Amino acid sequence: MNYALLVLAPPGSASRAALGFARAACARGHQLERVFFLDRGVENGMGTAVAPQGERDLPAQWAQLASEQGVELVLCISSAIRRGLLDATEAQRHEKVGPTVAPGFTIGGLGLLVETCTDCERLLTFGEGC
Amino acid sequence: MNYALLVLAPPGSASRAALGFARAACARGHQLERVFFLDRGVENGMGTAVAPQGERDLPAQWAQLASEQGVELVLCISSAIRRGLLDATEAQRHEKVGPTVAPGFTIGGLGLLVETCTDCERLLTFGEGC
Amino acid sequence: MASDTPKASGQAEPPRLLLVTRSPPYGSSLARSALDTALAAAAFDMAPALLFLDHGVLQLLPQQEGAASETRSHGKVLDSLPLYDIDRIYVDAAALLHFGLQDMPLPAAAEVVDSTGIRALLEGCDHILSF
Amino acid sequence: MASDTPKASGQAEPPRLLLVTRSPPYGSSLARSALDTALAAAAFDMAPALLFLDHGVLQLLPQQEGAASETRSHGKVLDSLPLYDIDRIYVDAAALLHFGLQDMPLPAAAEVVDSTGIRALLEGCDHILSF
Repeated sequence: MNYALLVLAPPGSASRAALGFARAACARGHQLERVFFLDRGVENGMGTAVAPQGERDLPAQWAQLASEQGVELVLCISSAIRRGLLDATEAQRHEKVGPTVAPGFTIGGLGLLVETCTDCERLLTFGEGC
Repeated sequence: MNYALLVLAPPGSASRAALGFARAACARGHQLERVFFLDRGVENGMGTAVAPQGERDLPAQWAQLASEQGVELVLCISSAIRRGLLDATEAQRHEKVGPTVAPGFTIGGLGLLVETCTDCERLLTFGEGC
Repeated sequence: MASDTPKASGQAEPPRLLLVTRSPPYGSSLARSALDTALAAAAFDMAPALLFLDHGVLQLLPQQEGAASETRSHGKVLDSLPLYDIDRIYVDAAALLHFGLQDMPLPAAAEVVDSTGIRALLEGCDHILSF
Repeated sequence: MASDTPKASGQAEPPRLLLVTRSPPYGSSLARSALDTALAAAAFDMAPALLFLDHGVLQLLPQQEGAASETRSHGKVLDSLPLYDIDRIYVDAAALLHFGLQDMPLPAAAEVVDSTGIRALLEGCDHILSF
């Protein structure tokens, strides 16, 4: 099966569930093309966030999965920049420090989400209520 | 009257209400010692956030009020660093880009909130439900 | 003659893309993110159907003059949907009843659907995005 | 003899600092922020009273083994409150009833309060922080 994920939930149990699903799908040999992070979901890609002691560094774990399995991690650009998640280009454009997006994540438009809908066989949403 | 504010709400109507209250209190000659931002409230001090067109730049407006009226703007340190809001010291300590905290804001411990409780005559909370 | 019969929801062709929006227009930006996604899909020639479910029906409340600015702009985006060929709008009948909004004016394209209609929508479409 | 009478809530000295926590233990970090603030206040010799109101009573549910980790750690912090001299814990009677939790075991220091008791607490204390 060719999967894609839409993550709307900020770091927490629902986004950990998304990461767990992504790992399980890859482990079973399914294809995971892309994870699109939208709304508060983009907070999972905050590169300057420091995980509290004893908690897992979610952006690093997503990035590890992405590099091992060739998964594309895309943060919705409008959700991202209003929350202070900037790649090098956006940081320069808006004259802010950066990049604040975690390694392994890129920024892209909602068109990529629409493209994902049509390209994959199944797209699962992970929202606040999981 | 000697006021202080606790802001728990992220950028949005409740935090705009807090800013409006702060301005009105200062305009009427009341003293506003400190605004303490806790939990998602710290997101009001995100220096890399870019306000969408047509929306107000909340961190800049808080900073303007602070410099004009001598108000201290403090972000709770544990709420801040887990959300990627770092001052120069924290950015260096955790080897991240920074500072990502907006100008005019500082980072401090919850002890400052406790101190605020005892020092001011009235402390108002602005939460998610306003 | 049969070809002139107005389409009922059970007979309309199932939408390729269905966006389900369950959040109220305040307290989070999820309602707005759903509409932004709808507009983006329309721009990519994939105008979606929209289903306002649960608290999502509160997005259809008439906008108050004094309302918070994000609520006002939400209403403007809703009004613009037909311009983007988003003309299939479904509204959860049970939620309208729950909130006492049975008599609320709805967008011209809106169709009120019961649980059977909702199930048919969810099962019939190719892709669902749930906000 | 009168001095030996156990204190009832109406007779106890009003708390200087009252933290009101109204959020469930999931879905946001507000419940945890309230407890963090309680521990900080205790560290500054200002041990607060805690009032679990509305959905806040759900924070007192026994922790499930399989529960999300943030919920488990919330339970641990709750258990540690007496060690920080936070021994005045009030629980909203109406909310317990609403959620069917009248028979739930409560922390040893907890006292169930009705609306009159809640009003007395809110009016009597010097400072309120509401989460």
